[in-house]
Amino acid sequence: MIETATTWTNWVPLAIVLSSLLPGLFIFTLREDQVALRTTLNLIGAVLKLVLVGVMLWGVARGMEFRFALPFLPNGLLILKGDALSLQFVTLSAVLWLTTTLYAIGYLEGAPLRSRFFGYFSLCVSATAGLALAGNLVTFVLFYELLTLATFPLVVHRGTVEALRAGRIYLAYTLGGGTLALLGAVLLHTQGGSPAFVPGGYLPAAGEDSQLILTLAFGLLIAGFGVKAALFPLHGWLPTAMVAPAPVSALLHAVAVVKAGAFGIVRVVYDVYGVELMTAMDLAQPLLWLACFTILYGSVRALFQTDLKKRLAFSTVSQVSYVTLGVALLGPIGAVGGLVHLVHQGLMKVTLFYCAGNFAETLHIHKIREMDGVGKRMPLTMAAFTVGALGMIGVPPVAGFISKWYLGLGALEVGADWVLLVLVGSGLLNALYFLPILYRGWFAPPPARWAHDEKLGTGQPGLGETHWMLLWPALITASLALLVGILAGTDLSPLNWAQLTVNLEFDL
Amino acid sequence: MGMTVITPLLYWLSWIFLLLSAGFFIAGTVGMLRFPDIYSRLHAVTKADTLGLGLLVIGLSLRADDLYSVGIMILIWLLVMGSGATACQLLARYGRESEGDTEADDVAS
Amino acid sequence: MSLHEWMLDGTLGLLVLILAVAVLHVRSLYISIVLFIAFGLLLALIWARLGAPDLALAEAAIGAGLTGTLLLAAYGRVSERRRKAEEPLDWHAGPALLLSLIIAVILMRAVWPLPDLDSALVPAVADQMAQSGVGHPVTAVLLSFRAWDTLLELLVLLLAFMAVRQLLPSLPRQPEAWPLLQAWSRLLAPLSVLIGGYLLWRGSADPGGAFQAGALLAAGAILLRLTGLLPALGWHHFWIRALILGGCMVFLAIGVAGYWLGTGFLGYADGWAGPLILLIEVFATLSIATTLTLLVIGETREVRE
Amino acid sequence: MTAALIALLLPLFTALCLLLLRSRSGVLVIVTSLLTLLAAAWSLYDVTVNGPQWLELGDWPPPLAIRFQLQPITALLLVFSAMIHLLVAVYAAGSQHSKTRYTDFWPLSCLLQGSLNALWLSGDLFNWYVTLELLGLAAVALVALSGRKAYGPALNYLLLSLGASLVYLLGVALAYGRYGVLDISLLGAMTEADTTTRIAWWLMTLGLMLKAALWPFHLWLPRAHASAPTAVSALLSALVVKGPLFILWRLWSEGAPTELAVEAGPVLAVAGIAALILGGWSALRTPWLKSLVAYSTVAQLGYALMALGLLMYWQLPALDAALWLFVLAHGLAKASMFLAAGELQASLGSKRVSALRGTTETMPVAMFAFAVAGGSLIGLPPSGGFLAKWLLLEPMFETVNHWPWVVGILLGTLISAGYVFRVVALAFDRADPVPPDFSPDRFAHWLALLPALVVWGLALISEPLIHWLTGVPL
Amino acid sequence: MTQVLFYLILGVCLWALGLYGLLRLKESIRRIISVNIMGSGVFMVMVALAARSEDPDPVMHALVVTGLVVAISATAFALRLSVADVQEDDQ
Repeated sequence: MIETATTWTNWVPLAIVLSSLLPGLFIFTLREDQVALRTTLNLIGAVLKLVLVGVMLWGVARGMEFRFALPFLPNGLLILKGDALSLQFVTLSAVLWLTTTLYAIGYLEGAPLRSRFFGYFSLCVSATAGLALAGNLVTFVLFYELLTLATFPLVVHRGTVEALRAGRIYLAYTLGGGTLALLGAVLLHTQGGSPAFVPGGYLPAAGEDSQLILTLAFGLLIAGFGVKAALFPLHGWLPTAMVAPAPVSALLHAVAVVKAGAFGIVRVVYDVYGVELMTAMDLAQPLLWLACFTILYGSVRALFQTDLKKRLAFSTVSQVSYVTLGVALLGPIGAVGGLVHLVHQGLMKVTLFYCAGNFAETLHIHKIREMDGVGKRMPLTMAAFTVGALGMIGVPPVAGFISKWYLGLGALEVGADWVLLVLVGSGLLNALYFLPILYRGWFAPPPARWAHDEKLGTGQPGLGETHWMLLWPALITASLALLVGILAGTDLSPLNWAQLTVNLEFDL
Repeated sequence: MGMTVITPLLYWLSWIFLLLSAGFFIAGTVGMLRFPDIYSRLHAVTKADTLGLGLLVIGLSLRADDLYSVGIMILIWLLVMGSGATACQLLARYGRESEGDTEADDVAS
Repeated sequence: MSLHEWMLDGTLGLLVLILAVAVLHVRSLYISIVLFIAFGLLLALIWARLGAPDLALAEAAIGAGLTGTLLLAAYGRVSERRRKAEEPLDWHAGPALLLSLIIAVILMRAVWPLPDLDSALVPAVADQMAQSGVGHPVTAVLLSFRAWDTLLELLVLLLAFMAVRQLLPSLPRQPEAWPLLQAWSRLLAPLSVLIGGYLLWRGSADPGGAFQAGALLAAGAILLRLTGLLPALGWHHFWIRALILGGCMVFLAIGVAGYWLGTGFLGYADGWAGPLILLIEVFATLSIATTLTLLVIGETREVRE
Repeated sequence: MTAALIALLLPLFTALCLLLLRSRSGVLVIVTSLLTLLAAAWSLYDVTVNGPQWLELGDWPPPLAIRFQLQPITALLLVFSAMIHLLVAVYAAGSQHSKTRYTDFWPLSCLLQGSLNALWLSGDLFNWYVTLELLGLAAVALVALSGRKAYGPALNYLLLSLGASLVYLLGVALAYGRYGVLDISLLGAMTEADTTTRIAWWLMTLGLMLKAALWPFHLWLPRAHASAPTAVSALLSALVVKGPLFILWRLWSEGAPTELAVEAGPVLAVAGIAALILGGWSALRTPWLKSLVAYSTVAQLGYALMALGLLMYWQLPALDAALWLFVLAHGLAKASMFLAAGELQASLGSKRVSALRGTTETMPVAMFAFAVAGGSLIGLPPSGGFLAKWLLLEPMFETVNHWPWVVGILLGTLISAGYVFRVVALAFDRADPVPPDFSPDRFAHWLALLPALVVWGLALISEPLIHWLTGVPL
Repeated sequence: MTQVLFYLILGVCLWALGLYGLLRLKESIRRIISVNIMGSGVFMVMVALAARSEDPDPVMHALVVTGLVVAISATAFALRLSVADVQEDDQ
């Protein structure tokens, strides 16, 4: 069954996936009132996963090989492998899962059906971890579809009519996408089986007859993953899925779903087709145009949103396309920009959602016009929100600036100058829809008395402005975003890690 | 048995009987179709057909090569006669009851 | 084919076809049932004409006799309202008629080349007859060569009976039997047992066998039961259950014993074929007789608990 | 071969003993079906070790005798039907809501399993006719168990099934008339494509399609399955409709000449796609829960029919694995779905799908079973359904001009996703959940979940499974 | 046009008639009768096939006997089912 001598390194990837799956399944069986047990289980799972990821980081740096394989389909194995690219994504999801779990515990205090919520929550994260560690296209599609199944109950968690409508739309998009991705995977499988991902792509050179099939497969895969990466025509589900509770939208937008789509596109471009084949068949051009159009379209739509979470949703639509943009440039520097943005956007966007959740929970603020003078009442949350927002716009020293900088350089290096214009334009648009919020938050006069003030913490501005479990995650991720920006040069930063991966991809 | 020796005579004799039996069968059927009520029809069917069958048995036994099959045919004839009579009685009784005759005279008490 | 053979076959065939069409198209249900019984009897004649005495026996006993009784019994229970609202097949059912005509023509084309072909099984049966332990080829096929079919068929009969057990047939008013009928049935019953036994015994050498004998015995039993001479045969009596299940059980036991002794599943040891087949036939006949009787006239008390 | 024979005869003996002793104890049936499962597993091991085996009944030479044939696929089907029968027997004995406890369900279900095992093993055309009759009668008797409301649909099912058997029998008669042999493998060597053979094969195919409720002849299935008791509809959907499909496969892959098979392939494949789409469409629109599940059977059989059609059209034995994986995965998933649906319907006391609002709160396990089984029907990885769909898709991509079949599968997947998630989404609705009438039966819910989990685990044992189905080691 | 062919065609016609009746009729007892007619059609085809060789083919006869028993049991069940279906309406 499992070939080669099974050293402990073979079991680590499986352990990472199981570290959130097993607690999740156990949590399903817990009764509602077993809060302490559930919280400890959640936290143990999160910390364990973080430790295992640390071990793998340390191991890969030492050059050890982490590979777990299981026979699944005729010459299509189920492979979980820890390579440079997957580690970036799995580290991000491990860190953010810890903070989001903390946040969700605080957010859902006293809410019904928490066992079910946390059960599906951990299933969703194990699907993301599996997706990140997937060693070949078959495993990737498998975890891609499992992710859909795990996130659907979260989106419809509240059970209201709009939640169900959003759930149905979400399903229609993601199941359709999943089937397209499956068809693409089968198409490629018939070409040469499903060998493991190889930096630089494993597909043979495009012969005459297989030209059509490879392009068709590329189109199917990009369409399939594009649904979750919210590329232009397929992004419809993202704004409607805002009906879900805050931790879910944070999870969806920053940690799991959207990143899965973008990561899928990165895998397909780099590890399935490889840069030479892409340039030979010049598949990247349409992808580049689509990414640019989505960036602009997302920002423009965000402008017109009055609801805070809807605006953040459309900003995600545009931000994720940066990753696709970086990848589609096919240049090494652009690739670094795209990969590193994968991490940066995750940190910044999750901070923004935490803060939006805090505002909604403590002061019942949903609309942007209700945010006048919130800085006075909740200064720390507003500060975190500002860091996230500035990062989004691309203001140094927050992380966002670095990825945009590298994307710009990448565009110049490849000679696609018009992409620079798009980047600048989108930066402007980001400013147009984030700055008014910041202005309202800090400088607008606060209302005489807040309509509803839940007084979760001590009710006084400062460390007790809201429930500590809601405040601290926002602060942690905001500071992380700042640290990553400032310490970009050191070798521990995601930028360096992205550079390392790209060196492998382009074998510089 | 001696039957096969004088076949031409018996052969023609059996033809006569067979034709007679066919005639009686046809008479019975015509009677059943034409007669007005159930009793006369029953009468026609049972009487004519049993006689026709008897003649048929005689005709065939003249041709039969051994006594064994003649014996079987006679047993069949007896059986048909018995069941024909019983069936005729039953149908007549059913006819009488469905007409709603009041005095059920000869029913066993 | 000589002329007079043509006349016989022609009349038989035409009669059967006309009867079949009449059965489907006549207005009243009662007349269509009666015509169907006549159709069954004519079929028996045709089987005899085509050189299949076993089938003629079976068709007359089972096809015309028992099916006719079942139909009349069902007709008797069908409520007045249903009988009034009979609507025959309307003649002008254009498209469906056309479709079945087309199907018939297609099938005729398929059937056309068949008469001058022959079957590989006929010589195979001939040269295997010696070991089959039975004289009559049809019985040999039924109980030696294709014994598994016969066993499954006994199971089908048993299954039909078990299925009928689930339904709740009502209790029709049992008419008080008329003395002359009782006298006649007292005469007929032993006769049917005698002829049934004869058919069963001769089955190994001449046309006859378990099914025909079983049907005859069932007819005798039904007559006795209807005229009240036989008490209700309840399913709760162990011997009734033993009788009904006996056929299948013995057959299976002998089959398994054959496999265990090494002569193959449902195979008989060389010396033992004749007596074993007779044993199976006896039990099968009793089982078929009881099952058919209870199928035709079994009432709620008898059929269920 | 002995093990397969034990697996065949054990249920028959149990049924006879149950009737003789007039006992209605479920435990006896559960024990014997467990033994049958062990015997079937042993026969599977036996056939994997020393290859296919034949058993001439009564040791008569081949053209005369009926031959039992034990192939890996037959042994696998023996195991599959024994497993489903064991599961349904345990459900019928254990569940509070099962109405079949004090009826003849026990001997009838044993007879059903016996006749199905006889069908898997046999290779003789007329023997298949008798086993089909046995199967049909047992199925109708089981449907009629649930009282008066089932008599109408049961009678309609019986009459159509009898008609179909006679259509099949005429085909057999023509085939026998033309070739003089009844054994399918002997026929395979002799058949050549002339009008009589073509008509005979098409008659047999039409008869079997009606009995297997394949697309154009499926109208009797929803009414019969919806009115049957839960345990029975699970048995019917998972097992009974598969018997005729097995014969259809043997007829066309073994018996028919290649020209005939290539000519008939596309017709069956198109019927498969039509079944997928139309069956799915009526499942989407029906208001009743059980007829939704029944229509989904019609739709899922479309997949198998399509696999069969393409198998014949491209003469590609690799598609056998796809066909039989669909059948196995559908059987397990449908058994779990029907048990779950039956439990939901019995606890909520209403037949309608709209009554399922909020069941994820009131009956989470039953709804989870329904959703997981639905997942396999859609073909989400890593379920058995996904594996089968993958194997079906693979040969389709050899050349680009096979794209219509791929579009068919795509539509089929989306529609099946439609009717499964129609129910699942409803279950998450917490606006005004319908409270269950009385305490839901925990044991039956977990039992319904079991086959669903098995079908999802099917993919993990895919290597031996595919080896058994195609005989080629992975 | 030999005797066998004549009966083969007759059998096919009966079969088609029975099928036509089964699909067209609505009243259950008539549908059961048409199924029986269809069955006798098939049996006639089989018996005619058996009569091709001078001593008739025993396998076919055995099959028809089996078919007859199957037909009678199915008819008995169908009739009881149709009666039970109707009767319950009245009470």
